[in-house]
Amino acid sequence: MSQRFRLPSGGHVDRSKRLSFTFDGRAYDGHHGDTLAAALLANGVRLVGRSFKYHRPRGIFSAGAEEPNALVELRDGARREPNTRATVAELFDGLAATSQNHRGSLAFDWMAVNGLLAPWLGAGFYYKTFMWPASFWERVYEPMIRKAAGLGRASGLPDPDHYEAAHAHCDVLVVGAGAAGLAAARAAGATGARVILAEQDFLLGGDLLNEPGLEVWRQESIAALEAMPEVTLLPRTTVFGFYDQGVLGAVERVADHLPQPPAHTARQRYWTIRAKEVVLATGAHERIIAFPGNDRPGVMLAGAARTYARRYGVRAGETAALFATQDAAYDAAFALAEAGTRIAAIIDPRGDSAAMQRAREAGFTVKPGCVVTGTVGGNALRGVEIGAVGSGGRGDAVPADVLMVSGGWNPAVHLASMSGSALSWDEALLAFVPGAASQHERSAGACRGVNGIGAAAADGAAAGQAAAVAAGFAAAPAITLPEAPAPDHRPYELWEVKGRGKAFVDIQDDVTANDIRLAHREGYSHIEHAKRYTTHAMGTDQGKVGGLVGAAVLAEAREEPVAKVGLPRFRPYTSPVAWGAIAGGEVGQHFQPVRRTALHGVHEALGAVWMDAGIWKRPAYYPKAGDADAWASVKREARAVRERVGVCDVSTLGKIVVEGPDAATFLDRVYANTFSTLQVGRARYGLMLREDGIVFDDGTTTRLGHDRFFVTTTTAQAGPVMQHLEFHLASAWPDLDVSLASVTDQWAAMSIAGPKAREVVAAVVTGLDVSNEAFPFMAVADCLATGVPARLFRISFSGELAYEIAMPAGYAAQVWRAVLAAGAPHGIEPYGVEALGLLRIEKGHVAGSELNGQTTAQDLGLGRMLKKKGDFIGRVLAQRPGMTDPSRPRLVGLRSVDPARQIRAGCHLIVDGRSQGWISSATQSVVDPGWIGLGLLRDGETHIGSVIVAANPLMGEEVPVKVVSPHGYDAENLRVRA
Amino acid sequence: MSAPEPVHPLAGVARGRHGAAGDAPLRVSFPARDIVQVMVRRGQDAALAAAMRTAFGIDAPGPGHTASGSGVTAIWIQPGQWLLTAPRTTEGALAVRAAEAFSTCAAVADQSHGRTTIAVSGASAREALSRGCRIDLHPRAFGPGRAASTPIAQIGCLVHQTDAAPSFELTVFSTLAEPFLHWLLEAGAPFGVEIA
Amino acid sequence: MLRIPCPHCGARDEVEFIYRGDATVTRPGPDGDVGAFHDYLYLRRNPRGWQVEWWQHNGGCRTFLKVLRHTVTHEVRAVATATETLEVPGA
Amino acid sequence: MPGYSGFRILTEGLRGNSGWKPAWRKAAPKPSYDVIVVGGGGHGLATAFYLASEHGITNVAVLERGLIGQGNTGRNTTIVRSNYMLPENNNFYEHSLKLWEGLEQSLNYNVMMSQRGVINLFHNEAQKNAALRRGNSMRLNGIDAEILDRDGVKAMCPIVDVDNGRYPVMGGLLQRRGGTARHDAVAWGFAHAADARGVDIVEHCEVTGMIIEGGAIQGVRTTRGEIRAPKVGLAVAGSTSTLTAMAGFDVPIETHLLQAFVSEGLKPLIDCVVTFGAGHFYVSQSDKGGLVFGGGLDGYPSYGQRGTLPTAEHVYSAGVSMIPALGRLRGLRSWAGVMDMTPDGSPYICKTPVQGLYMTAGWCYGGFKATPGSGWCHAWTIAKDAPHRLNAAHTLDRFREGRMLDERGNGPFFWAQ
Ligand SMILES: Cc1cc2nc3c(=O)[nH]c(=O)nc-3n(C[C@H](O)[C@H](O)[C@H](O)COP(=O)(O)OP(=O)(O)OC[C@H]3O[C@@H](n4cnc5c(N)ncnc54)[C@H](O)[C@@H]3O)c2cc1C
Ligand SMILES: NC(=O)c1ccc[n+]([C@@H]2O[C@H](COP(=O)([O-])OP(=O)(O)OC[C@H]3O[C@@H](n4cnc5c(N)ncnc54)[C@H](O)[C@@H]3O)[C@@H](O)[C@H]2O)c1
Ligand SMILES: Cc1cc2nc3c(=O)[nH]c(=O)nc-3n(C[C@H](O)[C@H](O)[C@H](O)COP(=O)(O)O)c2cc1C
Ligand SMILES: [Zn+2]
Repeated sequence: MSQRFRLPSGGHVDRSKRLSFTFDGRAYDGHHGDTLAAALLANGVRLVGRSFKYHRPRGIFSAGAEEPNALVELRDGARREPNTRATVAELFDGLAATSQNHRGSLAFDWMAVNGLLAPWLGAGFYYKTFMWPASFWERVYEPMIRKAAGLGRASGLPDPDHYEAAHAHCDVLVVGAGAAGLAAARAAGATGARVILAEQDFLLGGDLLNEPGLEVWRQESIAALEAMPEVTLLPRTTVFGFYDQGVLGAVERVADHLPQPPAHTARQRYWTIRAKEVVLATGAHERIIAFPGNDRPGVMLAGAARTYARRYGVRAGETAALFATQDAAYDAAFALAEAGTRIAAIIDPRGDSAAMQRAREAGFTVKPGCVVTGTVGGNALRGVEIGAVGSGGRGDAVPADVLMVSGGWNPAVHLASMSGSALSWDEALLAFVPGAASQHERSAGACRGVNGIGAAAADGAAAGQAAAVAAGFAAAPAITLPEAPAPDHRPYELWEVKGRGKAFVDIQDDVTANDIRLAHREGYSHIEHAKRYTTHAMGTDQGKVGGLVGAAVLAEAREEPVAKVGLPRFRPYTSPVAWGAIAGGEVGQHFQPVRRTALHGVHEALGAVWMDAGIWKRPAYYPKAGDADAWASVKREARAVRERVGVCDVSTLGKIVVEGPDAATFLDRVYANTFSTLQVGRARYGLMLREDGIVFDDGTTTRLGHDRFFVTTTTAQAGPVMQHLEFHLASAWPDLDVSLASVTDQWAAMSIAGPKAREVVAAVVTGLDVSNEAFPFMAVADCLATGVPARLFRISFSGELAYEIAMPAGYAAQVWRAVLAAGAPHGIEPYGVEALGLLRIEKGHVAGSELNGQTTAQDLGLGRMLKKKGDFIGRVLAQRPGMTDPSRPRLVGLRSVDPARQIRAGCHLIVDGRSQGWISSATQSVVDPGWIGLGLLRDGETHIGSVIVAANPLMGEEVPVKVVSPHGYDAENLRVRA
Repeated sequence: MSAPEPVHPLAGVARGRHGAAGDAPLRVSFPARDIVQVMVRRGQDAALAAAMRTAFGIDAPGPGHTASGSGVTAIWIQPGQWLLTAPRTTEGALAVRAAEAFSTCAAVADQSHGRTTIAVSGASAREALSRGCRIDLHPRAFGPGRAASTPIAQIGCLVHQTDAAPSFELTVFSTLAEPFLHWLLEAGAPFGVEIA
Repeated sequence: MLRIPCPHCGARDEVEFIYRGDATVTRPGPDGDVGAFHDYLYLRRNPRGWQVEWWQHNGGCRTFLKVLRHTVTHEVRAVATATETLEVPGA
Repeated sequence: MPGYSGFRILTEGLRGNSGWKPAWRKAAPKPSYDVIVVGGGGHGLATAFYLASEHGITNVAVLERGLIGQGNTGRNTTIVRSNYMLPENNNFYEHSLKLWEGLEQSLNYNVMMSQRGVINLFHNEAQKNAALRRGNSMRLNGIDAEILDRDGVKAMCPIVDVDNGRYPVMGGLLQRRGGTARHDAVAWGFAHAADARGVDIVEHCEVTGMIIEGGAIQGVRTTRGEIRAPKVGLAVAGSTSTLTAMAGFDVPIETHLLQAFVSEGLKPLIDCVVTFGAGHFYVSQSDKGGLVFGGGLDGYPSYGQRGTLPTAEHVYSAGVSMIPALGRLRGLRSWAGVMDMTPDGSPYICKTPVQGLYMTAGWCYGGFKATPGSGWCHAWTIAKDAPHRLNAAHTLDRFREGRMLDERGNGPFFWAQ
């Protein structure tokens, strides 16, 4: 189809570049520089969508980000993007768009019957009905409502594109690159300040793009800015929010104007901008007037029609009428007339004005003292009904296929409001303007009610310079400013033309003036209540074109001034923001970094099955050919430890060097047991409480020297323990001379456990006598392992004779290989976290699932560790009655009576039909085959020996278990001391 | 017995070109470093400063700064704490030197294996870093001889600018070096990355 | 977004810091009883207005700082090191 | 006032909807009442409703400093469930859920309670064990709960990526009776029903002081004058500390901010409520079509009702990690509320050190679901001057006694869970 409505010349489109696109499957052409909306209009496409509730036909309403109607599904497949505003979507070759929210076709949407039911579907109707019968709500009404909800369809497929974050700092951020913004950026840039100019449009210029006479100044300004090394221009970048301390968020649409992002290019870039000073130059949004039929395709904002003519070289229709309340809108009529559209009538409630006279001189029919009382047509506008102001009745119809409406201009105060500024009412403009700034910010140009390009530019230049000066720069010579007369923007106060038929205040969500009045009648009279009751201003445009009109209708109903009624609170986002952009690169596999021990590659080569431990990856187990299942692997590994020897990577444990003259004193205060008595070269198990007396962490601590300790923490608590220590040093005991160094990454460590551990260690380690006499349980010493400086610990978690060797991480692989080689004759096996868990449960050692932030030392049978003398964290509050209550659940061992029946962590322990505890850890035993576990059970000791039930109703399991001592395996610790 | 060479945490990374083609790629390398953390004892600031001057010829740098002397660079990391870094020699050598120099005035912890340094250089370095680095690296705010710790892509990173090219040395926890490098490759992909 | 001026590192984004409670409560000494520890650990003024708070610059220099911050406007008016004192305006 | 019904909708529709009356009267405060409830959020209004409907106490005022329902009630992610682990909480929330189930009828107002199911995903063995412990606790207390494996999650919410993320999904704990309700309607519905029983709902009336004599409450000072009552109940959420300070005591509460977000309207996409287990993110779809979602706290005390970017970044990236199809959808609006966080994450419904002063507070980020239950128990406690069995453990004194109700084991305020 030809571009029937395209002008032969003019505007900012490149007619030499033809782009083809489809809308609802039909092929059309447009040009480089078009938005989808401009190209659709150029092809005479008027009907582009359906409204939310009544499914009324809708056309293109605006030429910018404020668009409430022309929402389409852009692209297809996994790249489908619902609710895309055709008015900002840049045309590219091959673009495919689909209309949304209709059943049947766009032209014949049978959901439009909702419109007939409108008397019963008014604001909030659902709150007052659908209650009977009660069960119908869930089964009938609610599914019905939910099915009807929403606008566009999500693809449901993973987004194939990627996004990136960017961080910026500047002296002056200028938002908006209209006359005011360009001038502000130039004036600020001239001082040498670092300036960022962000503009949501793909062209800089704002309203200048509609002023061919000022094109020279626009280009000169852009060239000047491009020549300034400290100025960054960010077109296609929407500043979406103004946050605390001068931080603003923005999204740059890097590749949305391309069929798909080129290789290595993000689709969008999410900017966090920290600005010393901000100049808001965001312009103004033209507003609607509520009159019956004000939503019919063909009705559009006057400024939009002007923009289509001047910027895109597109006539919005053959015959136009203008309905305006101020002079500034008249330029639309002139622009369309220049473009060859017939001006059927200018309808203006005012008596006379300068613009009216010019219009008459130009030969237009002007209807002063008149308003539009209705529109004629079906899916497209055919005529406009005109009546005298206040006459109420239906007037004469004038044929027109486009009705340009302008109820005045609302300064785009969104960002100013978000920054914390109160808004103030401008009685001349009948609109809210920014009040006193609350952050380092100023508004300039149309967004603070300074209208006319010349005036806006001058205002912007002043603001830009003031901002730079406030940021510490010396003022620079003035920049040249464009000269242009300012049309009068002060409107006649007309918010609504009352009459028969729906007059919309929110055309996306189908909120009518009557809905607002109904809300008021029912007591939802505050603007925030009315908003929520009617959904006014809650659509994707957030009330940009009709928000104030709804407020004015409410004001009239309340018999109060609009200024008093106010607007609903402004919030991020000024325009909807792609989810992926804010998510950035930290998604999917990269949601959080993967932390790897130095032995990661070694485990991988061994075929480890991984498990997550916080952000660490740890080997769960190492499957081998012949293992029937995972349990077989785990048991094989555990059996190797019990019977021979195994090696396990324990590098993830937190390691902290505590050093200084007060190190021992400090450890005595942060641990529940004593460390000052520990000998150099010895390790001790330690228990750390929180201040509330609950167990926080455990681990072994070694005294390396009189003033030097090596503390280990559990993997999960490494970070929190470090912070806990730092906090108490800073806040409670600043007098202690202690330094803390995290050496978690410096040292890799492996545990070598099993009856043959000594042989293996002896073969790997030099410079140390590892006999039981010379190197007993809990001994620690430096040594060489495969020639590498290392440290050997005689400690055991498994309950077997065991050592830990720690070595600088870069040597871990070679030591590991040496250990495997030395262990080969003994049948050594690497074992993973699962086998580690099995071994410690058999042995009755507590771990994370018992140290779960709810248990006390007594609960875990560790009450004896609490020292009797001296202050330590948790000492006092551990004595509260609820903490020492003898009936608290206590640690017990559990054994499935039928060895074949599985018990699981998370089962409850049932005594006399009531839950008296739960299973915290469960596994299969290798020393005495069958399912075993640890649990916390009320009056645990008294139940030892009895059989109770482990209940797992979620999985339909009830398993008899015998309560046993948690320390069944080698209770005398003979093996670890062997 | 002389110790064999340790395995570098990024040993497995493919060298050569990553990301887009282009003539101003980000140049990335993994210099082997000895790194030692020095923590002053209470009231020993003057003694430490003197020891640093005597042993290393360095005037202990203040917050945000680094200073070099005789092949060793001191980077301020916390009040009373510095990292000493030097090209790698033999295992533990720098730590031993430091322990001797500061025996009475500071605690010393060898971090040569615990920290991994990634050097980044090139005209696009600042822009690439801004894809995750939240601090201002503009010449007016940062520069050669400056250093700052800041999280990048959820990973703690010590950013140290070494020259005006600009070149940076990024020091991260060794166990997180690999995901950090992944981030850097993504950030640099639009410019191209050349790993030496 | 909060930007907290660390006395050592300069102004940094809030992500580099961890909030760690009201800095005006102090841990009772060795003689503190359950009541004293209860009040220290649990009771909070929780003012709507200025508050002196602990923040750790854990992503930067790791020090614990006292920060005078307004809980409605989020303005940060003063930052001090752990051993310095900060007064709440009008308190 | 005639009630709401389909018939009335029909007849009013024919009459141009001109006969509707305010859903509640704009009452002016009287000099005294039997009970004053401070705070016109869901909890305060529910307290008043149950005082009237359960205890026959109708000479009641609800004093609200602004508009009813504009506090947390009007800004939450509307998730309703009773999937708790500790029996004290379990029983209370289940009672609340049962009240939800009949709320439309009790209030003659459709709060659009939608029992579409709530799934809490888990991603590793430890989380699974915790889910089992919790779910079994529910089942043993007679509350519905199901454990889903990966396929079960996929079947219930196919759009969740169970396989490919950094933390693949292992399964989920499902409560089918959980779901969502329309937040504003909850406030309006309770107001409507309380008003119909004679309660005065007084908006734009801020309590600025407490009148206490001899350790007993006598009334409150407000921006609209002194109002007397022998019993005063506080239901002011994040403002609790401010009110208790007026009464002369501090409470274990820190006020923190929590953000929420809504996407553009979409055709039905997510049919239940899903919570990510590997990061802070939860989402459901509103009846209007927007995806309503949120995450964790911003991490510092605030009364500001506005959040910050880094938290949003986490929420969005957790969202895309759980549901990669979200990437191309758009966030429409973000906001925040101020919550009364407690040291153990559990609430207070209790008497206070001042005779005749009661409170329901400390709801953290989970009090919307508690709205009817909290009002019911608070009303009971006020009417009888003693707690009901269901809220007997939810006292201010539990920390003195060391009887914390810490579901997650994070410890005091950490920070702030
Ligand atoms: C973002 C967000 C998401 C949440 N998501 C969920 C969720 O999914 N599920 C869930 O169960 N819970 C959720 N919650 C928590 C839930 O919203 C609250 O716990 C609950 O709504 C609190 O209700 P309320 O009536 O106690 O408080 P509010 O609704 O806040 O009411 C308190 C009222 O007290 C008034 N007030 C305060 N001071 C005074 C005074 N001096 N005089 C008079 N009036 C005063 C306030 O103006 C306010 O209206 C969420 C909260 C937030 C902020
Ligand atoms: N008759 C009209 O159509 C009309 C309407 C309003 C203003 N004006 C005229 O415009 C001139 C005023 O110039 P001005 O510079 O103040 O306004 P402007 O409208 O020319 O420029 C504002 C610019 O800010 C951009 N912007 C808005 N919000 C943004 C955001 N959040 N992020 C990024 N960019 C954003 C817009 O895309 C636009 O380019 C005057 O001539 C005034 O009379 C004309
Ligand atoms: C469940 C829920 C759904 C919401 N849906 C929308 C929506 O579709 N459109 C919208 O503009 N705002 C929506 N909001 C947000 C409100 O507009 C508003 O931001 C929120 O109630 C907080 O109030 P405030 O922004 O006035 O402080 C929703 C809020 C909630 C709690
Ligand atoms: Zn710092």
